[in-house]
Amino acid sequence: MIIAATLAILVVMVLAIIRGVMGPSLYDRILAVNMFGTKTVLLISLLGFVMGRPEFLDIAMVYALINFISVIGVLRLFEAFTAKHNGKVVEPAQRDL
Amino acid sequence: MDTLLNLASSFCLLLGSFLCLSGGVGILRFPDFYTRMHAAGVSDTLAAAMILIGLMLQIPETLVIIKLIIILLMTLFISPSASHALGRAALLNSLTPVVAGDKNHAEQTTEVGDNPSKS
Amino acid sequence: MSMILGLYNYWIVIVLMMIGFYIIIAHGHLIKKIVGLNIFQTSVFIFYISLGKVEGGTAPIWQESITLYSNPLPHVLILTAIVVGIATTALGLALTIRLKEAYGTIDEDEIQAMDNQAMDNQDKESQSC
Amino acid sequence: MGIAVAINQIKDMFAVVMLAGIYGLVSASFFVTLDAVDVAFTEASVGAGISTLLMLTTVAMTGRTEHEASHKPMLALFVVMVTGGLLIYGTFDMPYFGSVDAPVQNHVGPRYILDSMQEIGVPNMVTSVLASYRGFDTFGEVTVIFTAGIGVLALLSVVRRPEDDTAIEAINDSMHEKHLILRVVIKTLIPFILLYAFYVQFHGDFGPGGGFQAGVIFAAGIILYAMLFGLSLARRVIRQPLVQLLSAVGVLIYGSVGVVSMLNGGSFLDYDVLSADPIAGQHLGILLIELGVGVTVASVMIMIFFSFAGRSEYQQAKKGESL
Repeated sequence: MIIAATLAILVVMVLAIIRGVMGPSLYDRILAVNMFGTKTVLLISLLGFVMGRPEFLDIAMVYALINFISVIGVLRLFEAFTAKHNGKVVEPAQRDL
Repeated sequence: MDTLLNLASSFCLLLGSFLCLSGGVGILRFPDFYTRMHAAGVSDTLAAAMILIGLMLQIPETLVIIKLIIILLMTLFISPSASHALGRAALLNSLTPVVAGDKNHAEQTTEVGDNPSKS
Repeated sequence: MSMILGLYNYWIVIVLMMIGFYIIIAHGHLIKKIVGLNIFQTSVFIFYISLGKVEGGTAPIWQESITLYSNPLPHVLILTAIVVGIATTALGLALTIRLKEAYGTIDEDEIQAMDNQAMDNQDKESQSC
Repeated sequence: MGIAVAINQIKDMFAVVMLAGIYGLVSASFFVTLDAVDVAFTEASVGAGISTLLMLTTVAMTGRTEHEASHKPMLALFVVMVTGGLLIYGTFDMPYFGSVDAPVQNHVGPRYILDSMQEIGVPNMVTSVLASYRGFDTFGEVTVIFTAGIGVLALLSVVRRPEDDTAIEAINDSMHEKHLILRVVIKTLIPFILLYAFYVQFHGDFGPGGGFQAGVIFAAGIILYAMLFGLSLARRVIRQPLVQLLSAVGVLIYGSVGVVSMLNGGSFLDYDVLSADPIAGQHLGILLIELGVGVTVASVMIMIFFSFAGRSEYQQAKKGESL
């Protein structure tokens, strides 16, 4: 069962990488990175069980943390970047809903 | 008792894998950023929870279970807030959602947030 | 066939290394060069770690029931190398920022062109004196 | 591998850096499957976390697009192909992957594996080799990190005038008014991150972890704070001179452990003599040394991030003045 879950997660990781490479917008890439990160957390906890060494969970914890930090960092920096280069954050475009 | 636990854990793991896969397909196939985010965010959280619970049911050691619970709590904390931040940032940077009816508009609008600024 | 199965780890390492190398040579953008350098670096890390792997061994953390471990020595070397790598990367990025401030661009060719021009101007001045 | 190829092709630097982050995660997963738990730990926190952040800061400061390369890449491709071909030719003599009788496994490796439990008494062999058998090496690495920190400081430090601060703070305030949810979440998370860093620091003897990783995680917690609450506030919490002092103190702790062991009649960094019982001495020595490493790494990482972010704010403030 664990093996099946591992395989499923590997497949999803590949899908996330494809999305990350394809883009098209920066946010898609960030989303892909975020998803890839959570999947890595799961993969490593599963791998720990497959290999019979549950100490690996410590690493999974670090991954969860670092993943969050990098996503937040990217967002903040990108925001600062757009603020710097466009003068002002652009108003949300009018939506003709 | 043991078989029951095993059964429950397999069920959780399988459900988690299925949710993972559906999220993966969603992130690849959906037309614009917001729907993709929906697919990834929603399925991610539940899938992670399911897989971690499935693992918890497999092992009797207390320390390992505590660590798994910590990871689970962290995922529940982090994943939604990251999605929230992402969606908010995208909306503020004028990435318009695709609305039903302007299909041919889709590719163009998803590009908006990506225009490299002329520096 | 056994050769392919036995040596594939080195080939992965070499392909990664060459991609990193290519990025370093062929691109003028300094940040991209640093990313290429990182890829190169990681390929070396993978090389070392794969040397230390023993078939059927587990992570080198002592436990009563386990007798076969992977070699801990490469792990130690690479562990420190990673942290030193980030320190040097940071140094490179700092240099890049200063170059951007000084030249207004971080493209290698443009910086060189500007340098050459400055040099020519200097020569002319010294001749005219 | 595909990621590396994509990095080569994409011109948008933000995307390149994101892909480099994924690449770091992938290689860390590689390390896990190859049994290198500690290395995966380090690569996860360093390669995927801190280096991505630093690169993004730089990209945000230097512009986002890359120009088309003006010279022909064919020559580069040729050089790369030839080198790669030669290297692959060289692998034919290499021992097969995972073989037990490879030369690497036959020299000092078995000794570390078989004797370290009796000699050092620490279950995690990586820690015992890192801090005890090869303590001299590690001392060198710590010094290198310290030097790199000084280098970054020398390159990027900004002379701060008091009137700059108000301008910078105005920018900060305008940016930090938003993000209410993130701030609440992160405020609750940060104490746990720091606690976890200490766990990694002191649990390094028994499981994966140690000074290097703990330092990076601790720094990551502080960096998270600085990103959400503004650099000036973070600087008020952790003052720059304190960080600089601490980075030197870490190296000094390491060195002085060596000197004390010399004074006690052993050789440099020989912990057996630190206590009456050699095993207890080793434990004490490793604990102190990991502490030194952790302090240095954490403060150098914080220092590097502060200098990068401070430089970026300085540029913004200067731009604001010239407008």
